[in-house]
Amino acid sequence: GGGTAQDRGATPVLGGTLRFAVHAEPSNLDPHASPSDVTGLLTRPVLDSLVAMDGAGRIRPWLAESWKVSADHRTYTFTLRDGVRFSDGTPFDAAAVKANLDHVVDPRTKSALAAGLIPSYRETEVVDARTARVELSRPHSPLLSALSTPYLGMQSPAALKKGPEFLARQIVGSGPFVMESFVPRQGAVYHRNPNYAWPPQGAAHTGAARLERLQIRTIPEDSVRVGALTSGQVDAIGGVPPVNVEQLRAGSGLKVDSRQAPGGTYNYYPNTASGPFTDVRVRQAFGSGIDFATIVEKLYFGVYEPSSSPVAPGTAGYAPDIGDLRRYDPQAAAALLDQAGWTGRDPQGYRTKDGRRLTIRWMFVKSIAREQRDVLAEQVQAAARKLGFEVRFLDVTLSTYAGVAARGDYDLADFSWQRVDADALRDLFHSANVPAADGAGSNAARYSDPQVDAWLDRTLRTEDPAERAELYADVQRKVIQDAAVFPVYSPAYVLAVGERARDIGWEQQAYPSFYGAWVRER
Amino acid sequence: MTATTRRRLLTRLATSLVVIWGAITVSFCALHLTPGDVEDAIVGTSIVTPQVRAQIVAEYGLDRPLVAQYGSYLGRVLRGDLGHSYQRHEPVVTAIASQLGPSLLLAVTGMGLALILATATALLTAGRSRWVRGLASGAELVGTSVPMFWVGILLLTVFSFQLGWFPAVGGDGLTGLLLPAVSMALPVAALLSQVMREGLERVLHEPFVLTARARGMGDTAVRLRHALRHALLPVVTLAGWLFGLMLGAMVVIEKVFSREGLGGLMLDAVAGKDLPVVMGVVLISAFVYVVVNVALDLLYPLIDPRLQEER
Amino acid sequence: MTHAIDTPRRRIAGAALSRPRLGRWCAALVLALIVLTAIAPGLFTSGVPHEADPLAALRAPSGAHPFGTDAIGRDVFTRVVYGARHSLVAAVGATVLAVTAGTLLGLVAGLAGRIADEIIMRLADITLSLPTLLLALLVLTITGPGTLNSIYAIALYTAPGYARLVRVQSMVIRRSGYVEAATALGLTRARIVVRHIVPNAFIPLLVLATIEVGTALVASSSLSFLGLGARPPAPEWGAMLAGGRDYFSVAWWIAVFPGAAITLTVLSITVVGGALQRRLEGLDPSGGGRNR
Amino acid sequence: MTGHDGLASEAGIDAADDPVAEVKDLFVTFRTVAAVRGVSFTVRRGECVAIVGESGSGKSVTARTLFGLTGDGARVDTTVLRICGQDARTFGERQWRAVRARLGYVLQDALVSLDPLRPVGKEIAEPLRLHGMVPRAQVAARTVELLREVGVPEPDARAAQYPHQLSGGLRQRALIASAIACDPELLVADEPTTALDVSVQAQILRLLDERRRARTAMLLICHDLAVVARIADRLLVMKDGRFVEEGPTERVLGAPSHPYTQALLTAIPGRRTRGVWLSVPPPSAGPPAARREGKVVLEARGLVKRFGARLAVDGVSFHLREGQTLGLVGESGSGKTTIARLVLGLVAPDRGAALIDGTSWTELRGRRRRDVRRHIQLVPQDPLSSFDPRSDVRRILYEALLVGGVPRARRRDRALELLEQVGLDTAVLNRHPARLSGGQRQRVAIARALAPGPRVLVCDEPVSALDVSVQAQVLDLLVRLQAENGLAYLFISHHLGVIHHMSDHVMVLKDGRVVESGEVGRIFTAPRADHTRELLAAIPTTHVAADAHVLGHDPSFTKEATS
Ligand SMILES: Nc1ncnc2c1ncn2[C@@H]1O[C@H](COP(=O)(O)OP(=O)(O)OP(=O)(O)O)[C@@H](O)[C@H]1O
Ligand SMILES: Nc1ncnc2c1ncn2[C@@H]1O[C@H](COP(=O)(O)OP(=O)(O)OP(=O)(O)O)[C@@H](O)[C@H]1O
Ligand SMILES: [Mg+2]
Ligand SMILES: [Mg+2]
Repeated sequence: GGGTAQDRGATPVLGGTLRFAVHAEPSNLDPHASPSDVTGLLTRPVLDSLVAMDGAGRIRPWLAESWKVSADHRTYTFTLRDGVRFSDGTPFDAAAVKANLDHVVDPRTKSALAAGLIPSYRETEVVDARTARVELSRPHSPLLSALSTPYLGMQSPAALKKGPEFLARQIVGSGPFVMESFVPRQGAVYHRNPNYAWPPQGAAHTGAARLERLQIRTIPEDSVRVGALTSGQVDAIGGVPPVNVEQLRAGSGLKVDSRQAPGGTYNYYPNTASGPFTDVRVRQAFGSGIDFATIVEKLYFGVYEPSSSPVAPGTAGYAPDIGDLRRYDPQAAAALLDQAGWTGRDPQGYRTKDGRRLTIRWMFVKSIAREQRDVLAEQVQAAARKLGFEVRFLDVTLSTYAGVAARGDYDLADFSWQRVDADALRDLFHSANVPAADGAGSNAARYSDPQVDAWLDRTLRTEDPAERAELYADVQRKVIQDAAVFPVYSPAYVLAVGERARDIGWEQQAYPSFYGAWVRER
Repeated sequence: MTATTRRRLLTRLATSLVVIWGAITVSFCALHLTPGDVEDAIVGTSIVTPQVRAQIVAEYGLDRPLVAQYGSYLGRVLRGDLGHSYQRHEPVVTAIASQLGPSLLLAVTGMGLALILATATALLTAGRSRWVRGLASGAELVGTSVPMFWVGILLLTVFSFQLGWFPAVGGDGLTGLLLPAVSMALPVAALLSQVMREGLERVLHEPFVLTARARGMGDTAVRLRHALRHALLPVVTLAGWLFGLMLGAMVVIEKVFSREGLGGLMLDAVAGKDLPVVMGVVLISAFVYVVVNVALDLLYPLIDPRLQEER
Repeated sequence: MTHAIDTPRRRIAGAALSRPRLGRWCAALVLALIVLTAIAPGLFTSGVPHEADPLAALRAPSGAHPFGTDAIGRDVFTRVVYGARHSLVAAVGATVLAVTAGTLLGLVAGLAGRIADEIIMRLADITLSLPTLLLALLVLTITGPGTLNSIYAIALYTAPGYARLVRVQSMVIRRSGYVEAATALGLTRARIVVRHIVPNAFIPLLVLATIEVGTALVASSSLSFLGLGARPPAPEWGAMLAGGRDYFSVAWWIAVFPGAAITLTVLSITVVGGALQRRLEGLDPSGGGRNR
Repeated sequence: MTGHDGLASEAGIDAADDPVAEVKDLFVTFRTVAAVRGVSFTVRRGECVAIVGESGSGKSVTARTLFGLTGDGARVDTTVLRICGQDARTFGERQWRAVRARLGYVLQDALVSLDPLRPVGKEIAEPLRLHGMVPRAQVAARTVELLREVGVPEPDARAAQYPHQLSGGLRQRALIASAIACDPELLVADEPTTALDVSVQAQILRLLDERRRARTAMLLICHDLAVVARIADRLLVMKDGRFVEEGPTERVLGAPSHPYTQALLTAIPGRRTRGVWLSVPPPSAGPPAARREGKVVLEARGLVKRFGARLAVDGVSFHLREGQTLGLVGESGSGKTTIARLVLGLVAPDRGAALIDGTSWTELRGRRRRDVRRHIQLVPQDPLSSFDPRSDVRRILYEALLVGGVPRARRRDRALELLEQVGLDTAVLNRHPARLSGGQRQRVAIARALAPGPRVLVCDEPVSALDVSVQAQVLDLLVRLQAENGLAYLFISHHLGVIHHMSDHVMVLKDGRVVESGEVGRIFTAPRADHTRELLAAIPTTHVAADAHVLGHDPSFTKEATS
């Protein structure tokens, strides 16, 4: 990824320690297994991937020098780079690729995220040391972009053998840094991998990382994290709470930089299969009757942008032109509700229809609400009230979520679905992904539309970026028109950097990259 | 140690075992009555394939009947194995061990601070003029009414964010420990000093104090040599309560100050329904509680000989 | 006898006796106001606690918004005022629940003989041997977060205390001189229980309960602070405080005023409780009741 | 005579000595209370001055003033206050401490005057250390020596023990030991014997007397004339903060000039006072009416009661007739109260039976049992604790009347009658027992006992908490009531004087067993059991001569001192 705008030209210094603070940490460090996307941040310094995705969303060689895709889109043959070694000395070869991918899909890994990226993976065939052939059960064009993420990063087979216990605390890869230790609730410590010479093609610099050491501390409490930066206890922090951005920008010698995460934005998904939201007019009313844009603007001080599409602008396949499909228009909304027959009003001022109150049951997990999504929710609740909706929060906890989701026993769900490209749309709106009895499935809107399904299926069978973009655009238009999703905002990773830290770059995943970073000793 | 003391101690230990066992059982039942399956908790909001789900169930033996799970848990506990965390991918013992240190440090520092503060205030204000005592008890009143987390936030903001006197995140040495310890100590100190002064003042009116002074003993000497010990008695009796308070405070304070420790561990575990960890913490705390009490039982007669025969 | 009734806050309240009369009156007044607020918040503010105005977010205290506004432009003053009900209901509810349960258990333990006594007291030991907050967390994992549930949680771990108190009380009183005197006089057992044992056991309990409402209040607000008590958008003080904490560096008022409200309430409850104690029990709470 | 002559002559010689303590026109005021109102006195070396007077008269305050420990909020002014020859009026804390080193103070509440958390040895050693009386090394030795001096058996063992492990008598001695540790020029003993029963009392007095012989000036404070009569050279009779009379002991006792002193003297019950009123002025002209003995109302048949290992009552039998008083005497723990509770049917005997009007408690159940209760009522030792802290006098009496079956309508009148009967103002009806004086409380208790119209009153130490004068009134009241309503009394006391004054028959208890019983005159003139003799020997009376003799060879004392 490219460096940030911070004082270009200043010549990088080698050595030194960078102290970085993050808002969250994974309970399990193994990106193949861990459910939390923050794992990517902590493991990227250690892990290289087969391919990389550049700023423009183009796939570039990395550990794989080149690759060929079979005509039926089901076989990918990778030619691997030579001379790559994991930090524990194990050479990187086709066997390693096989070991990694097999490890991802092995049920014993209990992969919560990575395996979802390669659903159709069948097996990897080791043609020779430098050639690995990946077989898919059905076409899956997003494979390459998936492979570019750290969740499918290449770990040392030796380490993989040591089992989940070990991997949960220690990751061994071929990356620019070597992980010294990871202590839960404290963070991770890395040191430079002196032999590193295989950055992704087009990286800002080659060779070993500039930092001698890298410290990533976990400081969950926003205020404390910010305080740590301002009081110089750390050199840079991630997950800067928007409320502090202004203050930090003003702060002497501090820089704030942010990057929108690709993939699905943070959206509300109405349950189109049951409850009041089965009526499209009610959905549209909800979408246009609430001024999401303003709410987001105010709440996030313009740091997170209100979004108009279920996928983020940064994502390959994002349709820029659908902005005006949903416009804030309370009158129209009211009219729609009247048409839909929600004409009555009860003493509390909520709309009713033959005696029943217009109540929306929201499957909201407060315990994991980040970025003040609970506050946001409160405000949407307040706005909806004006419109005549009663929004009730279901007391859903981490442990009850899956059940509720599977039963479809809700009217509204909310989450952000981060993937590297617009293929996120397939997870979100393909009828095949409607949550099943076992709770699997990310189509929380329970949206089922043959045309959309058709478009999405076709995306899997074409590598042509242009064509795929077109298909994705159609999908986005359709789901917005059907109000099968209420886009809220596109999460951005906000970075605040102090005096010492220089050239902290960006991953395509909108995480800071420390490969090029360096520190200026005072 | 007299026979009576020994007998009391034994019965005490016996009850303690019951208590601990009860603690385990209660929490075990409690957590298994929770709506939602454990595997759901382990999976959380992420989407996993049925195979993975099955794998989880099998690995943690969640398909076995509760009784069986309970039995094997008890068995392992007896062997000192508290099981394996669902969320944290490490043995509970390790998890707790890694968090115990910081928490203890915090608790001990806070406690020490509180005691020093309290003793000083009590000794200085006891039996003084109406004004002094009014002032002191007023301060104590406020001290005990202020919610601990609020104090924490205020201190943190003022002293480390605004003034930058203290680091925002602890961990590194005493400076990082001070603010949390203080916010923990203030309410406790307020209470203790109240209790101690009350004790002191009662003692200072006892005839034996008058006697001592009639012997020509100075005020300070009387306070230190006679009164203080009496004043400490009620403090000892409060120890059990203090212990509870400390653990409670720990959760809150550790959250406010983003400190690592048992509190955070507990919160995460409960939120994530990380059964083994929760039980581990329950067990540990119940155990410590018992130890504390037994220790007190032994301490009592040493401090107050009158209790050697009675009780 | 008093030692059995001792809770930390009671001791503090006890000190209230040494406080100037004026202070006690002020406290009573403040408490009365707060209670009134809880009953009829409308009297103190025309605002609506949930009404959000995104355009007026994070306004500093001013004429229009005496306590400023919060992240989504709700009037903090209004929310604090309406919060009184949430917070007090939780605290009082928990206490009442605990006292009722505790009294029943305590009476049984105290009067119904050895085995019942043993069982109940062991159970009390068990509950008390779990650190209070942990116990609350357990309950809240079973029931899920929420005001009502936090009430249960608090009640669960305060009840044993009351049970013990009532138990000791009833035992002490049963052996007391005046009960023996009443027996010697030839009063019926029923009358002795109703006229002598119950009132004497109950009054201290009542006083204690009043005082302990303060503790319950702190507890419940702590739970909401941890996100386990009242849920948003309920204007519960602890919850507001928790929400305001993230904005503290830019908008101190969001967190400061609810905190102040908690403190003030607990404080006045304690002082008033102390005064009550003197009124009803006559003897000083330190137990040094040597009336010559 | 000889013994007492000795005392007197010593006193005579010392009269020349310069005063150790000298007070003139001492006034002490606590905010509103004027505790001491202009007293003057001097105490000389080897002289024993005693202040007597009823409770609250200002004795202790006077004493504390000599130590500069009058108490917070006390205003002291006096024209002369000389301690050990120095003018103490201008003393600062430091000087006071210095002078206290030369004084010894035995506090009123002896039993709580030793720090319960420290071994008595430490307490006694404290003054030694403080004032560096003896080199550090010898402190321990000296401590033991002191304990021996005050007649504590196996002193070295005792030194290591804690106050609660010592009997009242031993504690009192330990206290005295610590008071005399730095052998003080003035020893002040405030009620040194009040808490103790007669035999121990005698030993303590003996001890003090020895100090006096050792030429220590002594200020003795007591509310019991009889006690001080034994060793005091001069008496100061105090009332409401003033000395109403002072002079050499035998003069004051022999020919009291002030009516109050006379009242005090006549108020002391004993042989002489049988059949006469104690209180001055007497409740009615003429002597108490004679009593007719009627049929047996209360009978005990071989009562046995054990508590755990201890036999509290062991085969006690007696019977009690209408209009008769049975005195029950015995030292503490001898089983008196237990017997009371047995005959009141409050505890069931292990063996034997208590019968009211010939029916045994054991046969009675439920409401019949309650009906019988009306006929036997209790006058407790400590009335206050026998009142529900929440009831006022009205409620107390109404409840009792309810038992007596008095209809609601008439209760008020009856209550007022009762109050009048026990000589209480009707205003008391709305008062709270806690706000009443000891005497008044005891009267309320009696009124309550009378309310159900009983035939038997069980009086368990009804007066031992009261001052002589108040005691006199209460005793007179009981006598009068008996004459009027022909009540029968089971009268419990450890004070033989009182027993002698009240009883027709006496039962002497020891360890739950009856050692002797019989007609009162016989018991007191010709005791058969040794225990009875010991008890009698220890009785303090105002007959100075007799006492000096008794004190000379006090069997119990010599026994323990030499052990
Ligand atoms: N510290 C004090 N503060 C206020 N009043 C006091 C204090 N000490 C004594 N008094 C009052 O002074 C009066 C005399 O008290 P004092 O103790 O001298 O009586 P006393 O003669 O010793 O009685 P007793 O025989 O019961 O000891 C009493 O009315 C008492 O209430
Ligand atoms: N309820 C009880 N439980 C155990 N022991 C008791 C009980 N009541 C009395 N005793 C014991 O029985 C013995 C007699 O007690 P009791 O009270 O009758 O003596 P007493 O003559 O009244 O003494 P005092 O003169 O001090 O009142 C004492 O040793 C006492 O310890
Ligand atoms: Mg006195
Ligand atoms: Mg008795």
